[in-house]
Formats: sequence, C-alpha cells, structure tokens
Amino acid sequence: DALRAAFDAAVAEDTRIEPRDWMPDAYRATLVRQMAQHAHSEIIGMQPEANWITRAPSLRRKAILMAKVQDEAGHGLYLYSATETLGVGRDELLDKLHAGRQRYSSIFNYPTLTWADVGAIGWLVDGAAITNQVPLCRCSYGPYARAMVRICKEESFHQRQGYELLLALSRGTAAQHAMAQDAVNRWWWPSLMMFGPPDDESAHSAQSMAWKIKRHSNDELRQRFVDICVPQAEVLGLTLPDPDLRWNESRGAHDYGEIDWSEFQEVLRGNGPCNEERINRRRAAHDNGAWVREAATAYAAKHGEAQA
Amino acid sequence: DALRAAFDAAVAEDTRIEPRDWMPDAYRATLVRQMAQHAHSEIIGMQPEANWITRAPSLRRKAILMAKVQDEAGHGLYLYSATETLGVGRDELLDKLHAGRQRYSSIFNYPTLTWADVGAIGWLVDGAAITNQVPLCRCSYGPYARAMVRICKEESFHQRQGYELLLALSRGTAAQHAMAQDAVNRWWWPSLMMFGPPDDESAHSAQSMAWKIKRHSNDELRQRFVDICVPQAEVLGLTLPDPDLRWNESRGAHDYGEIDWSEFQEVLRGNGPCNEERINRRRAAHDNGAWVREAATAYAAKHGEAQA
Amino acid sequence: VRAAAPAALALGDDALVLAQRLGEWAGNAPVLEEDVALTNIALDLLGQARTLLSLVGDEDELAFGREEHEFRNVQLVERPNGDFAETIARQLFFSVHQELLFTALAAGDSALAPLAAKAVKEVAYHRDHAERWTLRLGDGTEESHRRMQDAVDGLWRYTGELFEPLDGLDVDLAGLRAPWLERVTAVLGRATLEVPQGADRTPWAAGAGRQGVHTEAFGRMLAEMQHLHRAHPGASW
Amino acid sequence: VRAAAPAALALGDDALVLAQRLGEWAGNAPVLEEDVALTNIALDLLGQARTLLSLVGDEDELAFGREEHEFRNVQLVERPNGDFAETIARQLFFSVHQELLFTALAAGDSALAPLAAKAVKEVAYHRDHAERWTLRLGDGTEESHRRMQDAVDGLWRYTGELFEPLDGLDVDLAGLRAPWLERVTAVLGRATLEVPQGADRTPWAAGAGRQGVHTEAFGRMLAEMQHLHRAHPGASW
Repeated sequence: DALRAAFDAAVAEDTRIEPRDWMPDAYRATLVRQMAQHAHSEIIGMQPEANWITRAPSLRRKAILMAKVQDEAGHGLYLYSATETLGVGRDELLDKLHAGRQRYSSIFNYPTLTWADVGAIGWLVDGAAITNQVPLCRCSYGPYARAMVRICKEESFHQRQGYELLLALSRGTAAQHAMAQDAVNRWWWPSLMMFGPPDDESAHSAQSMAWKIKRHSNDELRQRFVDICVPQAEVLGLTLPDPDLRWNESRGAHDYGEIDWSEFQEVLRGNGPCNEERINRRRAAHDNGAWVREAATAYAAKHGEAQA
Repeated sequence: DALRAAFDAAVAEDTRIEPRDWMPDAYRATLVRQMAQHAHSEIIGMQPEANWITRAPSLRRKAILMAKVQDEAGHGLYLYSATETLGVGRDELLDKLHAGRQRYSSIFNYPTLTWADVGAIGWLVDGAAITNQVPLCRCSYGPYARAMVRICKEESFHQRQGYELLLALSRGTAAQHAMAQDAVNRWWWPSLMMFGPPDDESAHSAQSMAWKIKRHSNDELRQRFVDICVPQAEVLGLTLPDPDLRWNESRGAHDYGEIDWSEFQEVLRGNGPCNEERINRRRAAHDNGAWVREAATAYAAKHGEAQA
Repeated sequence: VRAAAPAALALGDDALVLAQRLGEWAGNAPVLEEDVALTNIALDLLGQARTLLSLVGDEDELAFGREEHEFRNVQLVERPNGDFAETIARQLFFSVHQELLFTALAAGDSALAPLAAKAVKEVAYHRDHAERWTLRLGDGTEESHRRMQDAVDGLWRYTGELFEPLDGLDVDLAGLRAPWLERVTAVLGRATLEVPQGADRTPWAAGAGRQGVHTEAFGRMLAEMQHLHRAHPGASW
Repeated sequence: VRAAAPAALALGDDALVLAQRLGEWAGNAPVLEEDVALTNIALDLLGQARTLLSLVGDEDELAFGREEHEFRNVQLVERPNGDFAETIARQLFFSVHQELLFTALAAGDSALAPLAAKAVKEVAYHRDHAERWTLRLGDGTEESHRRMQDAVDGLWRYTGELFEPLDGLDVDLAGLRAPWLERVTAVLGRATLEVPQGADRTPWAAGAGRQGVHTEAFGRMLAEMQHLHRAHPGASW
C-alpha cells in the first residue's frame, strides 16, 4: 500500500523516518528493543566506572571520571526520550530491565578490579561502542540518529580520556604499567565480543541492515575495531593478549585469534562475573528511590508542577 | 522483721547476699539498675573500639583488639546473667536500652577518631572502669561480685594493652606521637567524669554505700585514678591536658583542675557527639537480627533444642 | 594569597569532602535525572575544591596526603549520605550558606574573590535544586515528610559551625547566620516542615571540624578516598 | 618451608580475608552470643593467617603492603557479609573444606603439618557452629528458610575454587570435593534446604582468586584494611 511504499522509499533514499511517519510494526519493535538495550547499557554501565569515583587517585582524574559517568546518565536520558517517540515510556522499559526481560550490553557484567580498568573501558569498551555507533548516526530513524550524533561525540571524548589514562599508567612506575597491562588483558576479548556473534550466526542482522538500522555486519565492525586498536596499543606500549594477532598483507587487515564464544554465551545467560551484582544494584537504587518518586508525584499533583 | 535483720546482718558482716536470700525491694532495684547499666555499657562499648578492628595497623594489634571486643561481649553476657538471678531477663533490659529508658556509660558517646583512641580507651577508660570496679568485687551481692572478679581481671589486661599501644605510638614517629597526645587530650577529661558527679551532688551514693554495693565515694575514686595516671603519663612521655595538675605535698595527692560538668550533663542528656549513632547502631543490630532470633526460637520449638 | 590560605584550605576541604560524598550517589540515585544532577553538583564542588586547594599547595598532596585531623572542613559535609532526604537537607544547609558566603566574597577584593565570583552561579543552582527537593519531600507524601523532617532535625546541630570565624576570610561569617536562618526558615515553612528547636551546635560534636576534629564516619571516607594514591607513593596519574 | 610457601600464602590469605570480613560483625550480630562466637572464629582465623604468612615473610608487609592482585585467597572468603544467612553459608562452605584440608595436612609431614594439627580443633568448632546455624535458619521460619536457601544458592558458584590445585600442598585438593559435597549435602538436607543445581564455579568469576583475580568488593575491603598502615610508611605499631 501507499504508506508502506512511502516508508520503503524513504529508507531507500536515506530520508529519515520521523515519529509521526507510518512504519512497519516490526521496524518499530526492532528499534524499541535496540534503543532500550542501548539505554539500559548506559545506566548499568555507570556502575563499573562509578565503582572508582570515590577512589580515583588524583582530583583531575576524579573530575574526568565523574563527568564521564554523568554523561552516561545523560545518554540514558536521551535514549529513553527517543523510545518515547515510539510510544514506549521509560518506566515500562525500566520495569522490563529490572525483571530481566530486557538486556543490556554484556560487557558491563565484567568487574572493574583496578584503576586501570577505568582506562581500559574508555579505550576499548568505548572504542568498540563508537565503532558500533558511528554508523547509527545515519540510522533511518531520525530521533535515534540524532541522539547518536550527540552520544558519539561524547563517547569519542571518553575514549580519548581512557587512552590517555592508560598512557600515563603505561609510562608510569612498574606497578602502574603492570596494572595497565593487566587491565588490557582482561578487557580485550570481551571488547571484541561487543560486536555480537559472527555474521553467520547473527539473528537480526539482515533485516536490520535492510531497514538501515544497522549499516555494517558484526564481523566488519569487529575487523575495523581490531585494525584501529593495534597501532594504538603500540603507542601505548601495551600488548594485546592475542598470540595470533598479526598483519595480513593480502587482506590489508589484521588477523586475530579465535574468540571464545562459549564465554559470551555464558555471560549472556546471566553467568558472568557481575550479572547479579549489576541488576541487584540497579533494582536496589530503584526500590530505595520509590518513596522519592512518589513524593515528587504527590507534590506535583498538589501543586500542578511537572514532575521532577 | 527477721528477714530484714538477717539481710542487715549479712551486709554488716560482709557475707554475700545470694539470689534466694531475702532482700529489700530497693536493694534489688538498685542492683538491677546498676548491673543493667554496666551490661549495657559493655555492649555499647564494643562500638567505638570495633570501629577500628577493620583498620588496625598490624595483625598483632588487630588480634588484640578483636579479643578485647570479644571480652566486652562476654562481660555483657555475665552481667545480663547476673541480672537474671534477680529475675530480670536480658530481653527486657535490651528493650529498655533501645527505648532509651536505661542508660549506659556516657563515655561511649565520644568518638574514636584515630587508632590512638584505642590505646587511650584502654589506658584511661578501662583504667577508670577498673578503679570503679575493683571495689565491686567485694560488693554485697554474690553473683555481681563474682562477675566483677572475672571482669576486673580481664579489664586490667586490656588496660595494660592500651598502655602498651600508646607507649609504642609515643615512642614511634612524630606523627604517631602526635596521634597519641591528641587522643589523651580528648579522653582525659571524659575519663575523670566516669566517676560520676562530685560527692555532694551524687544522688544514690549514700544508700549504695550503706548496702555495700558501693564502697568508696566518687571523689575518692577519682582522686585514686588521677594519682595512678600521673606517673604513668610520665613514663609514656605524654602530657595530661590539665595545667592545674600538680602534686600536693600536704594532701599526699595530686590537685587537678575543675571538671566541666556542663559537658557531662549535656552528654547525659543525649547531646554527646555519638549518642544517636550508638543507640541507632544498637537498635539496627537488634532489629536486623530479629528474623535470626525468631528462626532459632522456631527451630528450638520444633526440635526441643535449648535456644541458641 | 598567603593571608587567605587558611580560609582557602577550609573552604576547599568543604567542597572536596561534599563532592566525595555526592560522588557516592552516582548510579544509585532515585531517578536518572538525579544521577545527573547530583553528579553535576559534585563536579562543581570538586572544581571549587581544586581551585581553592591549589591556592594553598599541591591539590593532590593536600587531598590524598593529609591525615584526618589535618582536614579543615565543617563536619556537616562529611556526614554520611543517608537516605535521599538526608542528602538534600545537608545540601540545603550547605548551599544556602555557600551562596551567601560567595556572594559576599565576590564583592570583596581578597584572593578568593575571583573563585567566588565564578562559583556563585553554580552554587545558586545547587541551592535551587535543594530547595525544590525540600519542597517535594516535605510537602509530598506522609513518608517523605517524615523522612525530610528527620533529616532536617538530625543535621541541625551541624549547622552552627558554618558561622564560626575563619582565619583569612574578609567576611563576617557570624553575620551570615541571620540571612541563612531566614532563607532556610522560609523554605522549610513552604515545605510544611518545622524549623528544629534544638541547638545548632554542640561544643564537641559539631563545631570542631575547623580545628581538625571530625566524626567517626570521616575516617572511613578518607580511607576509601586515599588508599590507591597512598599505595603508590610518588606515582603520577 | 620454601616449597610450601605458595600454599602457605594462599591459605594464609584465605584465613586473613575471612577474619577481616567476620571482624566487620563485631557489635552488629543478631544476638550477643554471636558477637562472641563470630569474633572468636575471626580470632582463630587471624591466628592461622599470622602463622601461615610468617612462613612466607613478614606478616604485616604481606597483609598491608600488597595490592589486590597479589592476594591469593579464594573469592569465597572475600564475599561481603550480607545478612546473617550469607555469613553462615560462607562459613559452612569454608569450614567444612578447611576441616578436611587441615585433617589431611596434619597427617602429612609438610611444613604446614604443625599449623594444621593445631588448627584442626578450632576449625571443627567453626564447622559445628556453621552447621548448627544452617539447621536453625534452614528449618526455622519461612523467612529464615528463604534467606538461607538464597545464601546457599548465591555462594555456590564460589565453592568450586576450593578444590583447585595449589602449588606447594601435599594434599590432593580435587580429592576433597567428594567428601566435602557429601558433608554439605547432609547438612543442607537436615536443614530442609536444597543443594544448588548450578555450576560450582565460573571460569572468570569464581575460580581465579588463586591467580590474583578478585571481585569488586575486595578492593574496598583492602582499602579500609590497609589505609592506616600505608598512611605511615615504615612506622612500628
């Protein structure tokens, strides 16, 4: 019909789909699922880094880390606002998160064990996120694309700060260098898993690419990320923990070792190091805050103020 | 009557009154009040010292401190058992403590701000307690007197350990010495207040002395304590914070400065630095443990086991 | 600058310690907007702290290398976060004070005037934020009213210290108490809360922070804050 | 002794870290008898830790001077106390293991045999204490049953690490798993609790403590434990 044709044409011509435009139900559902997962990842992702706010070893680093965690909360706000353009509110999505019915990025189920992990998250995890997200700035759904433009700008700032943190450690004392290397050892493989399963096992990819919600395959993005990281690791003076990593002249790209997908599946199934801690902490914050939200609602009802 | 006469004779002859003996109601009430206050002081007194268990600066000191705090819990147990010989159970007394209807020693409403406070409490607070308590080993009520024998033995052990802790600090680095001096500065006057108000203002003293529950007046005990501490402070190399403190040849005792009884009254009224923290912490431990005690009772009921 | 150093240290410690406390909320706030707001306030305070401490010496040596008794902050800012109401009450009391103080400082010509002039706008936001929440909690539900009143009552005795004289400050702190009380009273009144009747200080508990006497909770806070820095003496970060 | 050093360090760290956790209970126990009992167990463990660490080096340098990744304790012992049920479940799992291990060690002739022979009696008491409470909580009220089952389930994945091989130990740790499981199963059964069906380890979370990989909570525990010592380098106490 005409609506479907207009939608298809808009996608084909790279015109943005906007909230009031007609869109297929499956397109809407896919977007909501992906944006919710992204929003949840931002707010769960505050935890591993906030773990070091109180212990940051210099005031400058403490300020940078606080600003970063604050940005993540802000990203969560943009993204929940973007889902609202599709008629799905934040409260509903949070309930699903707390009930374990919606996911967040598995990477946040790994622990931050040392200060260097803050750097490794910035360099590798934010780096991987950016590699995933930059194409989303051209995503077919307007509000999501615009949110991603702002988010990517801030993420790339975080990524540089993480890199610089690691550089300071790598060039610091022997203990600091070892701390940095240890962090990279622990975060490298989980970061590669952030791009999702190999292309031949990826469930939603083909339809998402047709809809221009997704623009590149998992393996393409993963390769791009590896090729970016290798020279950066050299400058850092840190070793990526993969004996099979080497330049492949013929492909014009780096070969890398096999990823342990069984670990990925375990973390997805809830058996990662911190799955329980993360979701319990989130639920606790929400439950402990219930009386505050109720007070704000009651006050607004009495005084006609928009809720806080 | 005959019972009264037998009681009076026993007190006069320094024979112990035992639980099944007849005793005046006021004697019983005075004993219960004093023993309960003493028991409460032991368990509240665990808090300021337990505050440093997790932070003790050497394993040896950590072990000594743990053992001391454990002893205090044990003293609480003896003393609540002793009140039970007078028909008043621990649960009832704890309820009164938690409701603010029975007191504990005001000294525990001061904070332990540094590691040296652990030493100052041992030397001064335990020292004052012993000076108060040694005469209680000859108290007219048998179970109380016997509990005090055991308690005094352990307290004097604690007192020596506290002294030795301060000595190590005083002879340590400049920062350690300063820490020790600061602790003594903060604990000296409150320790002197532990003997209670001056004799001419002491409400219960006369009757208690007649009953041989009490054997010396507040001011006598306070003087004894000052005379013990002055030479010990010299050996420690620490100064007692009282410019009026000096040997009085004619009295054969030390003169000391005026005590700020308004502070004492304020702490008694609940306005000390830690009154709220101490009682809130105690209530929280009790409330958080309610389900555990209920479980033990339920299990005992099912299995006929004596309650834990 | 030298003349102002004791004041810069004390005010810097106030800001640092409160920033540290507020930083504990990150990821734990009752609503996402408050994760943003509380962290934002913490960041402002941390910025103030860095400027102030740098007037006195090396900011990191001062923050991470001092013992408890060398800190000069008021005890109010070191009080544990407690529930959200306690955090808001602490923030209200402190921010109203800081806005008055920085406004006065900004009008003077001491070494602290530039910092105060810059910070006064952010502090006005902190105060506004605390006021709004005081209203919502005080005049919200029965539970929130009770919690907010408990928080105000519990922290009241830590407020008097804010007005004790401070070396190196060309502002009459005692003179700020009347306008402070007037503003706090107005907000509490609108929030249907009682102004506490108890003392606003006690000689040993609250009121000694400026002389380096703190509360038991402060030592644990510093242990967490300083441990990593102290574990690597001389390292750069 | 040198051959046994890696094992002495690991077992010493187990005892030290669990003592530190139990020490957090002092003054907070649900009943006064448990203030005594938990502190008593903590003291026994601290004594074991001191003996074991002294076989390796200076006990205080080891306890207060190492970074997190240098500790070799199993992750089980560093888990936060949680509620009383979690503390009891942790203690049951650990004490049953320790009793089996020390019994085996005491029968051998390694450098750890004397410590094990001395400690085995106190460990039997720890195990007995944990068993009694497991029974009371499991077979007490509905609430205590639920809490105890949650605790057992939640800690189960930290138990497998107890049976991983340890350098310098002349005991087949893997061989202790069967008797351990038998005893734990018996106690849980009597307590009307289910033996958890989930994995008793996960490759990255629980099972890496012996290689120096710990959990987020451990860093905060060490910060508190080490701060004062580190704040006064070289001082004697």
